[in-house]
Amino acid sequence: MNKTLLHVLYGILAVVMISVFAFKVFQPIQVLPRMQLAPAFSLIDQDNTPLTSEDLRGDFTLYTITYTNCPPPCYNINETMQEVQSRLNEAPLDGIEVNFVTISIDPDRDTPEALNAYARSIGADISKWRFATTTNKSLLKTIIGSGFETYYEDKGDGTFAFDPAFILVDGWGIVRSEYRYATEVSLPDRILRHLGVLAEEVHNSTGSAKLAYEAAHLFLCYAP
Amino acid sequence: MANKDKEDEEFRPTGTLAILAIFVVTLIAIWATIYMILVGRGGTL
Amino acid sequence: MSAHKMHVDSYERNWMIFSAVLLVVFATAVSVAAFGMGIQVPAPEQRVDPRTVATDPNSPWSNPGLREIAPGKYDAYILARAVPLWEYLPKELTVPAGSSVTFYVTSPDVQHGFKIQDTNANFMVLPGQVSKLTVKFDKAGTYNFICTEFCGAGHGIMYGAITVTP
Amino acid sequence: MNQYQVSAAEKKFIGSHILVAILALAVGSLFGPLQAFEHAGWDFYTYLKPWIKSYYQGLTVHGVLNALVWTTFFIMGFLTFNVIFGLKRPLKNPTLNKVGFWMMVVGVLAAAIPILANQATVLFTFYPPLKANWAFYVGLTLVVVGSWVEGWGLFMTYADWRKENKSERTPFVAFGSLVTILLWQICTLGVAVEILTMLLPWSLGLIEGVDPQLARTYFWFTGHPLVYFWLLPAYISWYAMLPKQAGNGKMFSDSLARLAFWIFLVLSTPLGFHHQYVDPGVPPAWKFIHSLLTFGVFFPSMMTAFTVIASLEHAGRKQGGKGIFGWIGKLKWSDPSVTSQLLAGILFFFGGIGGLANASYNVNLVLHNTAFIPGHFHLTVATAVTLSFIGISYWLVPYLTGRKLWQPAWARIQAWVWFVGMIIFSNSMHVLGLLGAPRRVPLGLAPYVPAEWNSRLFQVGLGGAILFVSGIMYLAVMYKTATNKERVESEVIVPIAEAMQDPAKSPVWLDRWAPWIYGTLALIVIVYGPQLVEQIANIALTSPGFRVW
Repeated sequence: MNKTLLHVLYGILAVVMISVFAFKVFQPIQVLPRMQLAPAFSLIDQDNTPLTSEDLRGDFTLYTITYTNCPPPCYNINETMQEVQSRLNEAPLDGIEVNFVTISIDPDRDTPEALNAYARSIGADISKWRFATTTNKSLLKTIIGSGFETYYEDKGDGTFAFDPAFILVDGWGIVRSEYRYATEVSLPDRILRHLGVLAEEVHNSTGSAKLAYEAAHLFLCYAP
Repeated sequence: MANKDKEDEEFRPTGTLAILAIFVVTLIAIWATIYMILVGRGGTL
Repeated sequence: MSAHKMHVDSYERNWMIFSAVLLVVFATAVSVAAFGMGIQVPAPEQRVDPRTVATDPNSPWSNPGLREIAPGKYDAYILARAVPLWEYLPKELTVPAGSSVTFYVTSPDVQHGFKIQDTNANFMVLPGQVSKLTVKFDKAGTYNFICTEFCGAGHGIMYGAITVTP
Repeated sequence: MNQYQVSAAEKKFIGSHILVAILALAVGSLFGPLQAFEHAGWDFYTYLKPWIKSYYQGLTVHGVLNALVWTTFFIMGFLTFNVIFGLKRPLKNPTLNKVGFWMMVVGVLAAAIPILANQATVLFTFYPPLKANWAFYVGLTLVVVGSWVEGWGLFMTYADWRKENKSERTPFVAFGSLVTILLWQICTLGVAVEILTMLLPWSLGLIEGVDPQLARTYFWFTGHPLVYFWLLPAYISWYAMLPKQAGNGKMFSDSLARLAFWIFLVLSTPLGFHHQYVDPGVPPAWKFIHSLLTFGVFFPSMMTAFTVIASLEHAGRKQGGKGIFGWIGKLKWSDPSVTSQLLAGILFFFGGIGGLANASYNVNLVLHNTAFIPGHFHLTVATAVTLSFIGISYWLVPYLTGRKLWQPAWARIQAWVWFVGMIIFSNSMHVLGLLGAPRRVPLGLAPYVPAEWNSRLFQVGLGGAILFVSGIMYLAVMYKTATNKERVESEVIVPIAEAMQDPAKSPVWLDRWAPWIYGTLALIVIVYGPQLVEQIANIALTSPGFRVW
């Protein structure tokens, strides 16, 4: 082969490799991993209206679990939900809606009426933040345990043991982030940053940029 | 340096291949045994 | 300097080709087990602060143990520690046969190991990191889990057991 | 026969490396059998309490002295000899090399004090947050930096040679030695960074904590190439010396041997994650890439197997060996140096098989940190390497001292005893590992040991006892040789096998350094860079130190 051509080919190869490497190291595009499919469900909310996983398609949804008799501060779950809601303008969402869903693990006591009263008592904006559950307890266990891989257990004395988890699901119904334990970064900050990353992917990954986003997935360029 | 003996030219390492064949058989047997233990114990995901 | 071609004996060339093929076969077998049968090595799960992981009430390791998250599906949060004594918390777990148990193990002090005998669960436990693997226990019996990394004077006595009931 | 005359001062300098190495082996090997005996239920540590506080302290002494000190000193001595003798010229700057040597000696002493005072019972992997006395880390740093300095002295010597011999091929023994030293200079950066940026400031109280995951990543950057730093000097001897000793054989393929060394240089560093397959903080994708590269570095070992055996077959046939295996018996088994190295090579076959199993990504789940691992590396570093070095010392020490090898028959039997002891020891360790026995555990006392392991544990003790006898025999032979009144009649002839094809006809690219060095660095950057950047960017110095021994 012609020597010049060979050098040109080596050059091109080097440029490609260096760009791939730089892409991985400097991570100009960051994404959230596609962890698994969120469960399909049908629950009843605080207004006694059905809430299904289909209703939430197309929007981002932040899920958490609790029960209204959980003695405050109850892992600061509500505070975190409220802080994220009040600071939503910090995330570049550009028109994408974010839903907040708190699933009660105590359907015996947390009737729609009880959930409604609870929502009011903590000053929740129920147009965005829904409180829901189902009286079918085995279905509830399957949705939360198998679907969201989150633990809860009725202790039988009116209290529940549970994992104070937050789960972020995208518009396609895919779990994109889970927040389970105390992390070093303040939780609302991290959730808001992730919402922004997710929104950017939705807005920008069109046409050839989609390939770049797929590359970010392939090279595990995950936002911390 | 190296003076090319005719003997060297004709030298065919047949014994080497025989030893290596025994080695390869042992290698496959031992490796496959451990691999089968792994597979027998099932997934971790 | 004049250019010389590399001289390779034909026997040796064949041996090299054979070696390469053999290694490709092994790599393929490994890939099939990893990506086809789901026999995978641990992936980064979560970072924690080893100074607070055992005491922070928001941390599952402040109250380690077995949790049924769905029928037949368990999470086992286990704390491996060398201080004050070399032990796993909890030391004993019981699950029914057929259960799938996901282990989440971390350490508040030094490095430990975690190997469940007769299963593929075998991993390092590092302070600041959470190690996660899943095991499906089909056969009843007692499965010891033992510490496989040197963690101080009591390393040799550090173990626990999973009882799988029929 | 006239051979290049190494000056008396240089012989003495090389000899002092060998002396420190053998002293380390002597002390370290005392403890090896104690671990093995403990497994068999004969716990001598209870009687050693006044001096050695625990099994683990003994294990630390054994690991540090045998795996790190014995090997590093022997290798630096042997490679220095190879460069001087191969290039036929004295060291360019002997003072520099002496400085390096004394740094290493001071380093060993600095590390030895806290180890013997039970202030550094952290085993030879010294994983934080186990926190040793700062002198231990200073000592390790000095050993590493000292070996760098010695390496620079050898590179300078080579640079001068190259200036005067522009178009010549580097003689093989010098070539292999220089590649080995280059590999060492590159790979030890990992452990140097680990100690200087984390462990030393932490042990001095300057920083509060360390990041254990990042520390492991740094450590294994060095940890696996370390294996090749041990092995390659043995390979040099097997390729270029053993065929000559075994029956005047020739090196079957000079150019493939050189190629193998280059592949070792390029591939031996960027695969360290294969020691971290079950670490929680490294993504499986990187582990998988490193596993493929590990398969890649197995390839030059397969090439080595062919070339070395073919060279030996050549020797055996020259001695009149007929048939497929007839040549084996015709090799010079009467020479203890040959016997040691042949037996080392035979056991290395099994070491290689175990190594490939360890390296096979998820297959490691069956073996990780089980007794299989020490079983494996007692075949590699403690036999392929150590028994080869023992064999080399059987001609090198008479060559350096001018004293006759004392009782060659003893030396020969010593090699066989080692061979037998190691078969028993390592076979039982491998089997125990497959049964699930963990490593680094006083299994004689462990509460979870089932009865079915007992027969194997006994074999571990038996193998250890036999190895102990062999070790004593080796030390006796060395001591009696070094003090032997009987001198060699004429200078010992250094066994250098010529190549079947004239090395001058091998391709030029096999004697160019730059492309291989660039390739090595590029590959390291590609397969280590992203993870290092990520782990360093997310560093969490949250682990305080613990002294739990």
